[in-house]
Amino acid sequence: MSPRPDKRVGLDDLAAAIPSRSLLAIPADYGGPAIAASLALLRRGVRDLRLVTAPTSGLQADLLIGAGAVAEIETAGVALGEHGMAHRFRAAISAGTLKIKDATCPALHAGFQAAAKGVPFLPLRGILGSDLLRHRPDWTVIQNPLTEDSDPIVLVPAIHPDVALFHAALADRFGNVWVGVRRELLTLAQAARRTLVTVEAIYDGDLLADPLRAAGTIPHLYIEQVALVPGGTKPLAYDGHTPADDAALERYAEASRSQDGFAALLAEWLA
Amino acid sequence: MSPRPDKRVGLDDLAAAIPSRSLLAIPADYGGPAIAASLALLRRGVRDLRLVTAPTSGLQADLLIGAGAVAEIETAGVALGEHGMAHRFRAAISAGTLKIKDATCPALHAGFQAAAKGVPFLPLRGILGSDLLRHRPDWTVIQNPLTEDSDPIVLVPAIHPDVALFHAALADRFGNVWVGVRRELLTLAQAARRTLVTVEAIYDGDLLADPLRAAGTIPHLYIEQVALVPGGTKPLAYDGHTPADDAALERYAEASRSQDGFAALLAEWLA
Amino acid sequence: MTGRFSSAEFLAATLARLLAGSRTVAVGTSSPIPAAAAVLANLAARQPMTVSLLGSSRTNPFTSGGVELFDFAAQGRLDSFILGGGQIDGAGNVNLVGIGGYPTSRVRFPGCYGSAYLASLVPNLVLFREEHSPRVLVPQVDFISAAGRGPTGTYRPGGPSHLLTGRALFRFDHDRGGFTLLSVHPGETIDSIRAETGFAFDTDPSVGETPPPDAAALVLLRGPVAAGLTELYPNFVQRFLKTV
Amino acid sequence: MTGRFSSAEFLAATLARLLAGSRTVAVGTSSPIPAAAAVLANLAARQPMTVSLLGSSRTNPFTSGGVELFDFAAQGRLDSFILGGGQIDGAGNVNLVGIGGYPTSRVRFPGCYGSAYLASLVPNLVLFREEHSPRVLVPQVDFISAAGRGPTGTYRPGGPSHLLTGRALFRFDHDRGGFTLLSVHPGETIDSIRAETGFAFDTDPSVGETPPPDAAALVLLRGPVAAGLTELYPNFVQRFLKTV
Repeated sequence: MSPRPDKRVGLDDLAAAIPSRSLLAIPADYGGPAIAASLALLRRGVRDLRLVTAPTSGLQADLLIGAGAVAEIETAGVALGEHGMAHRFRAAISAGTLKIKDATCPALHAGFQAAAKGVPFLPLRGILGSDLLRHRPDWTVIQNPLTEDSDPIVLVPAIHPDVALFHAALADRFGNVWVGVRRELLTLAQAARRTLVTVEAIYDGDLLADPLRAAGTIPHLYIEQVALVPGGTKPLAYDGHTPADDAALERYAEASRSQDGFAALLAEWLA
Repeated sequence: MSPRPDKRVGLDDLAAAIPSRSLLAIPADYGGPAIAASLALLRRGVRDLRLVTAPTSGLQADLLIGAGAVAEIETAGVALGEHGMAHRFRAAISAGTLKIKDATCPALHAGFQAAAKGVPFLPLRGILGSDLLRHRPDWTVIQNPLTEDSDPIVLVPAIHPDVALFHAALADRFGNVWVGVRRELLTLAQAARRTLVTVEAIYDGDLLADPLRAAGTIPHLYIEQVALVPGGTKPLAYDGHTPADDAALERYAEASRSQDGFAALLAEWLA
Repeated sequence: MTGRFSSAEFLAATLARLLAGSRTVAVGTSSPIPAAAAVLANLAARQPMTVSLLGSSRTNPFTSGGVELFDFAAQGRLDSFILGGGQIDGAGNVNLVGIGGYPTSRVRFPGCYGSAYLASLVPNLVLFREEHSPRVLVPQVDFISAAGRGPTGTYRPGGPSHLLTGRALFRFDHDRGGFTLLSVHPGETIDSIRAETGFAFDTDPSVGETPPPDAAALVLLRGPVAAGLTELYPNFVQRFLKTV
Repeated sequence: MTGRFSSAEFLAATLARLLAGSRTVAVGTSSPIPAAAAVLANLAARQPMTVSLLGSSRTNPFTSGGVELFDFAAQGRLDSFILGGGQIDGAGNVNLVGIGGYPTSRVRFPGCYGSAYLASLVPNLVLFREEHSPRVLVPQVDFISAAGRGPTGTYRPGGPSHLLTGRALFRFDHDRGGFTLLSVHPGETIDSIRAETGFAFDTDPSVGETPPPDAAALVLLRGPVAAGLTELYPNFVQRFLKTV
């Protein structure tokens, strides 16, 4: 039998595998954000990341932006949910130090799906009339070639992240990763050139061998590394595993109103 | 709480819900073909079906065609697997009594996905150079609008079946249907106006409430009826539930070489 | 609007009435009052209704990941969506991006989320913003995230149906491309609404007072709705619903 | 080709050698010898290899339904695919649709399956047909299901690499758009191949005899390969692999 490599690594090794300047795809704050890995990335001094969110972010993007590690972001939205605005994101945009490519959720999904399907673009309904189109020259409006009637439609180009990074419930040592109904993570893994995952637990066996688990599993084909990091989304919640640390999130929301407050809190979190 | 209708019906009621002339989507023979429901359809004398296969068929299409219930088929292939050619399919095409729209597997998947995504078409790589394009005026080749280089690409129009019919492992009474990794069935259900499913067993509970099962479940939103039909794919196999009845399949392969042989066997199967 | 019920309860109950008759309702993230309204509408519905709260694991019927809600909407299967806005103008345009220049907005909002897409596709798009002031309800938004009306000759089965604020309820007229005042909340008048609204609007001849939540709605809001929202909005439930 | 091993074993072992070095291999339905070859290649590989047998639940790493293999191929992630054909011509075109007219073919084949797509996208597309006769290997196919070469100026990272039949092994030359005879199976000669081939082909200067399966391959074929194929091809395993 051809050898099946063991894809488990430590958290620092995983963080070391994400170069500066990567086009880095991350999930929404509610969909498995790899916060521990993001802090590890900051510890090793990553710079000039180009973030693309699937399809939004919150604490994770704000942290990386506040730390000065992000040159550019493509996103449908960044906010802290119940804890309000993402101040470092907002400040960096207003200051012009963060390049923003505003998007809308389904366009990001379409971009990742186009990459996953190996096609150069996907068409998308809606959006016509939005100012997004004026600022996204890469989104192309064509007349629907399949009808004689007037029917302009938006084409969204494929998004090929250099790296996708997220947190999931389970992985086996072969790199199969169980994400359940969070299938946007599967699409991300298919779209990205390389995919790195932190997980709550290692499954002792082959996730693809169990039909019940296989249905929610990203095949190892798309996964380069997995690191065991229980609580890897803290202080954010991870459904069924980690409750939100509301005190820490509230403290972040307050401290990050200023760059100094943010820097002090970040130093604490990185220690 | 808003009422949650019980979507369970009997097999005959399910068959009665598929009108003649429907554009009827069916899965591959290995992906949950509803053979018992197909026989029930024939018993009630359905006519002029337009079949579309997701993406191929075998015994199921051959049966319906041999019985004279099919006017037209769109498919990437019809054959009986280890049991050889599908004779009624072949004879009907050679005789000109069955209209054929030849396709290729990914184009059918793309057509269903386009419908599921609510877009008029999806682009698809490959196919250029195939004679399929000469016979599919509905497949449109355009220059990729996102590049200056020569890059013709095929656009496949959305396929909106009137009805999708298939067999699955489990359903609950709300109409949630567990299909595991056979996600082409989920796409079919999303693409079709109405979806009817036969199942091996009824799950006592809500499939969406269990994260492990939810990952492989078609939400009730897309399902109109479910009928409990254990062994509903017989004589075809249903993985983990029903082994193939090779003797019956071999007999079918032999008998169906002639229309008379087919008719005699069908009468037996319908009795 | 104090005393027997909170402002959040009043608004959630009013929004819930605008969702009546929907088969499917979805609510975005960071939207506690709309989420409460959707769960309430579902509990009160006599026809089958399905509610999806974005970001929720429990109140979410979708199993194909984040894209499914949007695909579902484009198929015409999503009847209602509740959309907030940093600015809303008299043409039904919504701004979720920022004020003062682009991209380096003076005041930056979170971003468009699904609005640019859903606003064209969802037949019953309910706009909701608690703050009702000339700062929010402007003559013209600085950035059109979601357009009230699309360019002519485009596929557009959806669009705004109503606008609910902390002071009043408006209907959106697609043909005219503008709002009509339907009712004012307790303590407000047509004149007070006009003074606090930065855009021109029509007034319905039968304009009256927005009715308060009935007792049944309050019981549901404080019991099962509160319980259902605790996953996503624990702080909101604690602070704004008079949980029992 | 009789005696120590069956023809099916010989062909499976030969095909398996053409898959060596692939990271990912897929095989379509109704393809027992290619399936045996892929499983054998995987068992013999020294680098990680993943095999997908279409229609199989067990030998199949995909979890997104039938579309995933095709998406995977379009991404450039699928290295090898084995494709059969009702007719194959000297330009590498494959016909899986029918002979004599279209659509009312005199002899109708099953259909194109994924061939029209995969043939353009898979770098190592191995054509396989056991019957080697002028009836199958024709000057020009009646219907091009899968094109040997595409129109110029098209995106086409893949195409045929080899053609294996029951009599010989050919290499496909993309620039020239034709086949070159690499080796003849035991009992055949260049002349006997020429007599049974309906299209013109070049002959490699070092043309020799196709080597037989080695002992290790036969052990694998009759043990774990046979076991692995029983799900999809129980009859084939019983009849054509000398299972132990």
